[in-house]
Amino acid sequence: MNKVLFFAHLRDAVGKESVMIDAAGNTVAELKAKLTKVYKLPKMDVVMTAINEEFAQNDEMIQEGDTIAFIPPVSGG
Amino acid sequence: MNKVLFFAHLRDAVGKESVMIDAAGNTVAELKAKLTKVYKLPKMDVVMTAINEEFAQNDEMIQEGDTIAFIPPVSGG
Amino acid sequence: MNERYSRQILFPGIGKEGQEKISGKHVLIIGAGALGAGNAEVLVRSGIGKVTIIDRDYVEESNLQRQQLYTEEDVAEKLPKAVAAKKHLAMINSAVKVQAHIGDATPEVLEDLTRGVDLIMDATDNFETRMVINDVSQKLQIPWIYGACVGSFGMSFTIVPGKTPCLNCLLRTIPLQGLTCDTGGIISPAVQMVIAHQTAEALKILAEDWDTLRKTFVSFDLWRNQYTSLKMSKAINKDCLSCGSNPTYPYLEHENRTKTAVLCGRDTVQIRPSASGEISLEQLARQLSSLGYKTKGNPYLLSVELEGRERIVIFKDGRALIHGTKDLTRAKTVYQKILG
Amino acid sequence: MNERYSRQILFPGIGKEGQEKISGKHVLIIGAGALGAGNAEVLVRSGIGKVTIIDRDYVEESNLQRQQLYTEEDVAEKLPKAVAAKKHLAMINSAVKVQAHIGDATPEVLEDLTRGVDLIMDATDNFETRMVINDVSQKLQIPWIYGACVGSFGMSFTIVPGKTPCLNCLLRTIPLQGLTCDTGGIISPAVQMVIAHQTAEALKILAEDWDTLRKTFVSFDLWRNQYTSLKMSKAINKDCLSCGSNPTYPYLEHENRTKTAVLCGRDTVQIRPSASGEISLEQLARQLSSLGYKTKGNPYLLSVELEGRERIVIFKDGRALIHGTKDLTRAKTVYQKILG
Repeated sequence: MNKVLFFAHLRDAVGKESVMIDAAGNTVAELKAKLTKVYKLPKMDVVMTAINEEFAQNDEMIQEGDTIAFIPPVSGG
Repeated sequence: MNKVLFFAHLRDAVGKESVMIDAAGNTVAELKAKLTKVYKLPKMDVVMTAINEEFAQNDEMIQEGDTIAFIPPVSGG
Repeated sequence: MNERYSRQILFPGIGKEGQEKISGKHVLIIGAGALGAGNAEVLVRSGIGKVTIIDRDYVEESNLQRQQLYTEEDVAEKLPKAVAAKKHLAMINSAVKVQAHIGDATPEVLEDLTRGVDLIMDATDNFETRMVINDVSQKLQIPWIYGACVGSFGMSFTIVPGKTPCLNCLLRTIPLQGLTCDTGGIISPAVQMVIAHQTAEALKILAEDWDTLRKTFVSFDLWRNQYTSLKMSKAINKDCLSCGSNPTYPYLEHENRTKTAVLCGRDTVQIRPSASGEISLEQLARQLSSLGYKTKGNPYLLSVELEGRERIVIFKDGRALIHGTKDLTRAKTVYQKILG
Repeated sequence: MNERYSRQILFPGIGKEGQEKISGKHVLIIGAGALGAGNAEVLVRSGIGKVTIIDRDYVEESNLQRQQLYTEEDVAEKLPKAVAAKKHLAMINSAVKVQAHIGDATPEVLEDLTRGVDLIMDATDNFETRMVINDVSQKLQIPWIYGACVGSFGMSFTIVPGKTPCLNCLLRTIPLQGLTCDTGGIISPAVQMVIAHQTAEALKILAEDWDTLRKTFVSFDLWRNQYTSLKMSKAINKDCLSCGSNPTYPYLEHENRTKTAVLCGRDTVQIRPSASGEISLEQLARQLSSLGYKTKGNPYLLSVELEGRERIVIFKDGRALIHGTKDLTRAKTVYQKILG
C-alpha cells in the first residue's frame, strides 16, 4: 500500500489530508490520472510530486510502501 | 546504535549536527551526563529532549535505534 | 555601522565580514505586494546597499491586512506601491538606496533592471512573470528566490544557475489555473513564513555563505500544521530550455507572452495567455460563486461580474475579454487576480 | 469592514464568522521588541478589537535591524517602545484600540493587565517573565503562545490551560544561563519565522477554530535548514505546581522573584536571580570576550565592562552587581541581556 498526501487546495478537493491506495507499479502520471478520476481533482499536470520527500518526474515508477505527496505550486504573493 | 541530534548552540559546542552513539539502555539523564563529559557541553538539565520526535522526560529509557534530539530552550525575543 | 547591525554581526553565520558584503549588494524585488513589502523591509533593515522595487499597482484598502510597510494614509492617497514602499523604507533606513519603478514587469524591463544586481527576489503574483524571471536569471546567471502563498499555504525555493534545477525544470509548463489571494484568500502569517524563508536564503547569498543554502523545496500550511522540504536533485532537466545545455530562454520570446489588446471601438481588452491548456469553467464558476461573485456561463464561456463596473468573460482556452476598461495593465491585473 | 479584511474572510479557516470573532478580541502582548512589534503588526492588520502592549525599554539604533514598526525618528527621539509601537499601529489601523504600558512586567502588573484579555502573546526576552506569564495564564485560564529566537534559531509552543502541558511542565526550573540576542546575535528572518507561527496560532484562537491548533512544539534553524515539531503529550506533569491538580502558581510568589536592590550609598544595583544553580563563569567569559567584551575574572566572579560606563560583576550563583547605575529597571535589563 501507499500513503498519498495532498497539500493546499488538493486537500480541500479530496476532503482529507491523506489516503491509502495501492499504487505500486504505477508511474506518477498513472497515479495522477487515477486520482483525478476518483476525486474529481483539478488538472494535475503541473502539480509537483514527491516520492519519499524527493521530487519525482511523471514517468517515475512507484514502489510498494512509498509515500507520495502532491504539492500544487501556487502563485499568490 | 542511536542517532543524537543537537540544535542551536549545542550544535556549535559539539561541532556537528549529529553523532552516532550507543545509548540503548540508558536513561535520558544518563545520556545527558555522558555527552556533557565527552563534549564539554553547557549544563544540560534544562535542555529539552525528544525521542523519535516526541518529548521525553529525564527518566525515560532509550531503546536501540531511537533517534534522540536535544533542543535548548532559548530566551531571546 | 557597527552599532546598528551589531546583533547581526554577532550572529556567526554573518559576522563582520558578512555584514560588509551585505552592505555592498544590490537586490531586485519584483512586486511590492505582501511578499515584496515584507522582503524589502527585512533586507533594508539588514543593511543591504541598494534595492530596486518594481510594481504596477497602487495601495488599496484590502492590502493593509497583510502588506507591511503600508498605512491608511497610503490608501487615502492611492500611492503606487513602489512609491509608498520607498517612502517607508527611507524612514526605516536612510542609508539604503531604494529605486522605485512603477510599471509592468515585462521581459524587456526585467532584463534591463536585472543587469548588475546580485539577487532577484520573487514577490510577484503570477507564474508568467516568474517564468520570465527564471529565464532572465539563467541568461544573466543571477540567483533568484521563488516565494508564493495563498490561504495558509506557502512555498519557497532558491534557484542558483548552474547549481540547482530552475522553475522551468519543475513546472515544464505554466499552470493555467492557480489559486490566487483573490480567489483563495490569504492570512498574514503565511506571508511572514514565506518572507522568513526567502530572506534567510537572501542573507546567505548576500553574505556569500553559499554552503548553507537550502537545497530543498519548502512548502508549509500553517493552519494544518504541515511542513515539508523536498530534495530536488532529480528535478534537474538537462534538456531544459531555460537552464539546460542549449538554452533558448523561451519566456523571453515574444510568442510566449500573454497578448493583450484593446478591442477596436469597445471599452474592452482581450487577453490571450501564454499558457496553453484547458480551463475547467464549471469548477471556476463554482469556486467564484462560493466567493460571492455573480457568474453566468455556458459550456463555452464564463462571465463574471467584478467589483466596480468591470466584467470578465473567460473562454475554455484561457482567453478572456475584460469589459469596462481600455487600460491594458489594469486588464492584465484583473485577469491574473482571477486566474493566477 | 468587509473590503479591508476581504482576503482574510475569503480564507475558509476564518471566513465571515471568524473575522467577526477576531474583531471582538483583546490580546495582551508582553514585550515590544522584535517579536512584540512583529506580532502586534500582524494582529493589528488582521483587525483584532484591542491590543495591550507592555515594555520597559526605549527604541535604540541596534533595534532597527530586526524590530519592525520602528524608524530612525523613533531612535532619535528615544521613544519608549510601547509608545512608538502604538504610534505606528495607529497609522496602520486606526480602528484597533491600542493601549501602551511603559514599565516592568512584574507579576502584579501582569495579573492586572491579563484580566479580561482573550490571549497572551509572549514577546519577552527572559525566562523569568515567561514563568510569570505561565502562572498567570494558568491562574486565569487564558491561553498564551511562547515564542523565542536567537541567531537563526527559534521556537514556538501554544499553551492552552487544561489542554496542553505548560512551560513549567517542560522546563521544571528556569534556565539560568541562556543565549540571548545580545550574546548570540539574531537575524531578522528568525524573528519573522517565530512571528509566523505565533500569529497563525493566535488567529486560530481568536477565530475560535480550536481544532486546528498546533499541538506540537516547533523549533527551527533557518541557517542550518532544520525544522522539527515534537509531540508534547508526554510532557504533561500532573503534579506541576503551575498547571497540576494542586497549583500554587510558584512564580507569582515573592520568594521566587529576582531580587533587585540599590546598594546603600553606591551607584550599584544588586540582582539576585530567582533561578538557582551554578553558572560556568569560564564559559561565559570565553563567550563574552569572543563578542568583544572586556572581561576580568577569578574562580569566584567575572567582571564585564559594558557599553557606556556600566560594569557588571557576576558571581557563580548568578548573583550580580551592576555598577554605574541606581536604576533598578535598567540594571535588570542589563542583567537579562547578558544572562537571559
